[in-house]
Amino acid sequence: MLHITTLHYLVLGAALFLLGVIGVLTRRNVVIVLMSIELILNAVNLNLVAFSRYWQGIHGPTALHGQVFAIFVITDAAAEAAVGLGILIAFFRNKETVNMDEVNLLKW
Amino acid sequence: MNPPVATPFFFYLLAGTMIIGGILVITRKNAVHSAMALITTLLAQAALYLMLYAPFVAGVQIILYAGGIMVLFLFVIMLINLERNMKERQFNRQWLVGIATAAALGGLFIAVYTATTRGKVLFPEGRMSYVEADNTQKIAGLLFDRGMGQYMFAFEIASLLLLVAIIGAVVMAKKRI
Amino acid sequence: MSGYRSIWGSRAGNDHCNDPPEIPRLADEGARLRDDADKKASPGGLGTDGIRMTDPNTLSPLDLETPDKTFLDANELIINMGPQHPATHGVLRVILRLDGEKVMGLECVIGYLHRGVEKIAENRTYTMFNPYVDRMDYVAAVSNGLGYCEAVEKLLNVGAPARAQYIRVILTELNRIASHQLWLGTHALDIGAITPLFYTFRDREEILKIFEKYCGARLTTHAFRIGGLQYEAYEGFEREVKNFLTFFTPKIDEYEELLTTNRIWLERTKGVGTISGPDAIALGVTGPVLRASGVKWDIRKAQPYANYKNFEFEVPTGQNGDTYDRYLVRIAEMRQSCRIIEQAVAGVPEGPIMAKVPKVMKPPVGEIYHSIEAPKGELGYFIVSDGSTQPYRIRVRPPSFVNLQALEVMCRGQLVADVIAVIGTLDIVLGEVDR
Amino acid sequence: MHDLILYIQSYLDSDRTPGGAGNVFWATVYILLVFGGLSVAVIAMNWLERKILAHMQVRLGPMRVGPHGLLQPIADAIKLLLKEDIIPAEADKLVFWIAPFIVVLAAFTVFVVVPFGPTHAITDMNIGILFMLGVSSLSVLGIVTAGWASNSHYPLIGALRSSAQMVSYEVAMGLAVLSVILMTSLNATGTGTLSMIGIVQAQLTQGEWFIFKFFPLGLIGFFIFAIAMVAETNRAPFDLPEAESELTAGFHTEYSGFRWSLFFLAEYSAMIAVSSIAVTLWLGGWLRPFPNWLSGDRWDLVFSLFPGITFVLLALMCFYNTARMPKHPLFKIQTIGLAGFGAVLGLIGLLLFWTPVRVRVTDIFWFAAKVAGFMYLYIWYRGTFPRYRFDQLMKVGWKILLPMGLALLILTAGMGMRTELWAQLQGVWRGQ
Repeated sequence: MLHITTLHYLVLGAALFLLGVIGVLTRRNVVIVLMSIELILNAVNLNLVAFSRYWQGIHGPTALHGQVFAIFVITDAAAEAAVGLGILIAFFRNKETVNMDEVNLLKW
Repeated sequence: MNPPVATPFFFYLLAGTMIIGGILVITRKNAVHSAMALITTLLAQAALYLMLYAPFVAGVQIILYAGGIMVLFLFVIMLINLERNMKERQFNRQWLVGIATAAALGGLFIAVYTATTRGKVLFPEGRMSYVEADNTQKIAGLLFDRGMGQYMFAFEIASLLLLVAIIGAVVMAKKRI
Repeated sequence: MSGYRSIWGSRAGNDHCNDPPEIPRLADEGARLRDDADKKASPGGLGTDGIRMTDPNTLSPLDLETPDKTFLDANELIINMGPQHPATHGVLRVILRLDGEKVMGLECVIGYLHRGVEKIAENRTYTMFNPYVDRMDYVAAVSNGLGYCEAVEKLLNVGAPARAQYIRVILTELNRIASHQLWLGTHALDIGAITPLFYTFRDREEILKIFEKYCGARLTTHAFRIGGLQYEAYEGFEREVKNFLTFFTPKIDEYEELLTTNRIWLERTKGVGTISGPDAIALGVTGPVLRASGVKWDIRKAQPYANYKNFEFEVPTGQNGDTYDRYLVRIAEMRQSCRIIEQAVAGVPEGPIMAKVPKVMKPPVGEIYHSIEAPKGELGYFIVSDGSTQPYRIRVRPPSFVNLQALEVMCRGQLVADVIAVIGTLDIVLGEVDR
Repeated sequence: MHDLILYIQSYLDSDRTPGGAGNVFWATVYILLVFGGLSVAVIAMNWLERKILAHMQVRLGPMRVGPHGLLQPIADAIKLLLKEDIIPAEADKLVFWIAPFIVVLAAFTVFVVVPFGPTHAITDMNIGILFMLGVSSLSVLGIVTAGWASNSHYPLIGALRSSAQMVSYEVAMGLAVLSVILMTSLNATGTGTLSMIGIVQAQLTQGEWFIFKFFPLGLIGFFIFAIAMVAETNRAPFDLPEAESELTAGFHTEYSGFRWSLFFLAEYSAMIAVSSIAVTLWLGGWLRPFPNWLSGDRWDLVFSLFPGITFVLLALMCFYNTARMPKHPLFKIQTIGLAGFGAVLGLIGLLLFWTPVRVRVTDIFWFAAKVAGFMYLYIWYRGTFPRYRFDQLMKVGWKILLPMGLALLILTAGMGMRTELWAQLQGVWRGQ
């Protein structure tokens, strides 16, 4: 039976990261772009937690730094989503669109 | 501690779910469908955290991401009507460049991987056992224990960040300030 | 004086609080005569001008809502409440203009239960029309009958005998209690308290039993006849009414126990749907709604009819004109009704129950406006007689119909949930609104 | 084969949950038992709610289907299953289809960590209470998507109301829960626990239910949770999302038949779920009354007789009502049915007196009895209270419960650390 190693998780994380990057770079809809950013953050988180397991295997069960990092990243994601969606609503109210490439004014 | 059951099977199941979910997120026209796909991805990832002996992170992932952030997303999607948006072009003009960039990034990953793994095993499995029974307590220890709470300061900064985010969100979303 | 103008129906309400008018304004204007009448026959007759007709076709929310308008940018959402809606008490349709949950404006669309009662009257004799009035405010059929019978009696210039008057008062006040009970139950149900409904229905049943024993019908009673009563009070009528009073008085406390000091009830009703006294008068609002705004206007006191001047009772009023005050006023009215019934039962005289009225009624040419204090407000009948056996025109001033126009004033700026509370507190009966 | 039997038997002597012992067979059995028990509980709750509410409202409630309407929930279930499943033409079909399943899944998954006894839980997670709160918060997703997918105004408003309400009350709920977590750390090691079983055991070792801990504080926490959980489950007086008189039926206005019944099932199992959280956190979970004061084998025996006695009393009630049934031949089947039902209950009661069963069931009984108390409260609220308005609801959540929760958290922490704080203060004093 194939053993699941840290590397498996890293590959999965990389794949998700790439998907997120594609989403951010190609989509016009801001909401979906924000979701793609969440995808990227999650890919990073997956890596961090996988590293945390790897680190635990070497340094013992208290070496949970990766998990702590992941929690910080989640906090950050919450803040980012709140502010990002706030900006989105403000933008939508003024321009009546949620398309990324129509955000071309510094002031309105 | 009993050994985990059928780990590869669950890993590939969850990984497949996540990848498919991720693809759906970036390809769906309807933002609500994207959000649903993202929720699926996030929940699958929470399950992967459980497999990685990180139950607390999994719990936080469920309660914060799936129960909090995604509800916020759905809320906003419902507030802004996307009917018109769905009839429009979904991808921007530089989509080809975007995909090329992402492909380049992927190529970079592969290159790094092949360059570093030549002749050695990356991330060998450690000898220590993984304990999840007091995972929460250990994380709490790292965050705010007197002896080894090395992330105390970062924790406080994070709370400050959240405060700023609250104010920012309110300021941004308020109709008339 | 307030800026509101009564747009539906008459401006008779404007006369309240001044000296009791000799002739109500409705009659003064000549009122609307028959709609098939020759224009020359009614010079200055009211057309449809001054009455805002709502064409339901032009007000479809689907038309108003342009497809790419959104919730946020338009800041407005148009919601169609009714005609099939659990809280509109029948087939009332309210088109709400909302900002979030805040009501920016509303429009009532009525007429779904229109049966042309007034037109039917023109093809019926005075006696034949009597049962029809029960079908207007079917919750307070007895009051409707009383108003109609008294109006025709006034036209014929006959008076009901004393015994008939007493029994009429007893039945009408019982009916007032029944109507208020039904209001209380449904109003509480709208606000989310489901239990009072069953309590009030349990107690209303006792009243309906008395009605049933008296005239055979429970709801559309047709209890009175022009000139008196058809039926003598049955054996033990007085005892049963007394029994009802001893049974019912503690029940009012029971209702109050459930609601009056309930925190949620207070929060839901205090300061909700407020209307000031002058506004209420300007809109022609009558009945408990008017009295809750601090205007002491009760036709039983102001222009006593039947034999109400023989009884001692108070006219309960409120101060704030909000939903809670209207609730208190109606509860107090139930107690006052009990008081009136108590006095009436004690003093029912012996004697005939029917005055001498001709078999074929041919009232003299003329017109009459007679109004009574129905449970919901001033119920007026304007009858034009051309000397034949059938009325030339009957116009009803239904309290619900006129009170309903206060809905927008009371709801503007409130929340959707308050609209429900206000519709409930107005105590409308769609049978009466649409006639 | 023999190995299999040994494998199955091996768990019976274990003092851990099947999940903890890693026994797949028993875990499956427990999952089925919990799922089945929950469904039965929802069915019973349906009948009981209608009956109790009816008796509060001077009426009889269901009386036609079966004796005293006992078969009414089954009849309803059959009716709902046979009903046409309507999906509105303009609805988003996929999401409309998925939404009820999300709600049901969220409501049922929670029961994975509910401890019905020291070993009677599917599994005991290290993050038990976090898992419960997290998964139960997922039902918001189902409600929001249900309202959105219906493509209709009332469901949308209902869904927005519902999600705003649930998200707001989760905050107060979480703070109340945190105060209990702090209380669990009052032991020699000074570390608390999130595990549901651990929380109950902390109450056992500390010798009191957390509702009485630091006297008013535990009670206040319980009070906050008890209010928030009613709001969380969208029940009266916080049933705004389904306010019948305002929004017809809220987010499930467009649903019918089987899908509607899934929402119904989810609502009731969510009620049971949050009640079990409250029971576990404040009312000592499976602990019988006075486990420390009235300890000893004799008292254990006395208290373990309660389940049997309860069922026998229920059976006697059935027999009494059988005797009161009308004697008309039309009622013959109903009378026999009621007597049969009573006999079944009586047999269950007698079975519960049998020692091996008695010992295993008594914990579950006390847990269920406490949850049943909460269920009665739910019905009682529904019979008594009018409905809050949306802004008032938000006011209660954010302006009353949230500050109370924060103050409670600080006070609980202070009370837990009072000796250390006092020592520090004295140190500061002496330092001067």
